[in-house]
Amino acid sequence: MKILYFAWLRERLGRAEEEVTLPPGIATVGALMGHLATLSPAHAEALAPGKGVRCAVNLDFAGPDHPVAEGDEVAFFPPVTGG
Amino acid sequence: MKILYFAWLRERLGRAEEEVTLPPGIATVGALMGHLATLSPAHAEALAPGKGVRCAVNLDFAGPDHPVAEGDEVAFFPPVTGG
Amino acid sequence: MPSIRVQEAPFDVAAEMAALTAGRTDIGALASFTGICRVDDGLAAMVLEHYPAMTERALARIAEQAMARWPLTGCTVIHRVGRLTPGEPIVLVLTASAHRQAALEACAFLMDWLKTKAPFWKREEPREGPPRWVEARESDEDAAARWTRTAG
Amino acid sequence: MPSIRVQEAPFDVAAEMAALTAGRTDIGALASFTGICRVDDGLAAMVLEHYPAMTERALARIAEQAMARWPLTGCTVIHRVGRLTPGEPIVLVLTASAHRQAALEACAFLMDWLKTKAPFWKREEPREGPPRWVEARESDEDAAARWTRTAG
Repeated sequence: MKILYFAWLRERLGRAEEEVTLPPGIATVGALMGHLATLSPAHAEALAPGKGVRCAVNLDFAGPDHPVAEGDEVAFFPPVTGG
Repeated sequence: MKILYFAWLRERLGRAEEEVTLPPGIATVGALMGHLATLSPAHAEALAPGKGVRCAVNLDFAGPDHPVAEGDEVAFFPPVTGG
Repeated sequence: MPSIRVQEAPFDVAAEMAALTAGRTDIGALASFTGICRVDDGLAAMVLEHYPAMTERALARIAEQAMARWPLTGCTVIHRVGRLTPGEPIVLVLTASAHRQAALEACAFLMDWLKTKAPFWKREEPREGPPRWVEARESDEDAAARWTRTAG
Repeated sequence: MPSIRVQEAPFDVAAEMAALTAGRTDIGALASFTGICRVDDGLAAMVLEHYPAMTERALARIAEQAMARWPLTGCTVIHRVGRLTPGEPIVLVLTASAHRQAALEACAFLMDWLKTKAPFWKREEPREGPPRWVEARESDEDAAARWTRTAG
């Protein structure tokens, strides 16, 4: 599964994207964030609850209960600040 | 006293302005309208209550109780429709 | 500070925007409204009459109200008079501010008040039949009234 | 029907207005909003990052919402990305309608939703010190939420 990072998440993790194999039992955005947080201390810090990180699954905003599956494009980023 | 008319009032009365001598006792916009209505049948019709005629005294909108005096510029017109 | 004009000539929106923002570094938001003569029911032309001595004074007061109610860096109001054909712009309102809500709200306010508190009258000339004076709409009064109900 | 663009290049407001109204005879109201990079606290530049695959899709959805909620004849949304210096325009929203309230409300709606529902992120580069990511403002969330509370 391709994971994308934007803005300060990209900077803190030192990467714009990474390939992650979805472990069994990980089926929602929230569970995926929990899994990603185990990958490195930088992940744990960037994806910690309270950081206000947002998610999009297949190019649509998605809340923590949104399903994720192998083959999805999942992006994590801070609250948007355009306009 | 100079009286100005605009839009359909001007057309119905066949004049853009006229000089009127303020009779004694006429001291408000409402009283002035009543007086003007006596000048001709066209005045009576154009200035009749219910026509929604508006007034400005010395270039500011003025309600029926607004004072008028010799030397004022008084204008009557329909509700505005610019913009 | 507001720029107020009543004119027969067309206006240049881009030039007016440039003039309003020129030399300023504190503008984050620029809102505009252009009113256009619409082709309704076989309209051939629209004639805009006004009360010359009063018009700029009324527009200036409305603009001052907007400047007092919102933190604008400036605003521009241009209203055309005379004979206009369908598709021609009638009125332009520009508002500039540090923040978008002030600019957008003030722009709506200026149009609502201009529609009800500035001495202009429209006469429509249909392609057939006699000209007719446009009647004031109650919805314009309602729109204007909302700015007196709110703290603004 | 909406015209949506994400680009590094500047935009030409007058040309966009002309394109939106060209060949139409049913437009009585044209509203615009231009967001401009403000000179705050020694800002040298602003860098706008986005999520390219998602951005136009998100903007198109927001514009479709506006078209569904108000009787617009059309709308234009242009958002710039990349490095912008103070005074440069960042975003343009245009809305056209027969009536002014639809154009003005839809313009405000588009900006409020764009601020909260389109994947852009601003990084400020101060004249001195390290760059910093702009933080989302609660007031933007509040502004966006008002459109879900009203029948609109």
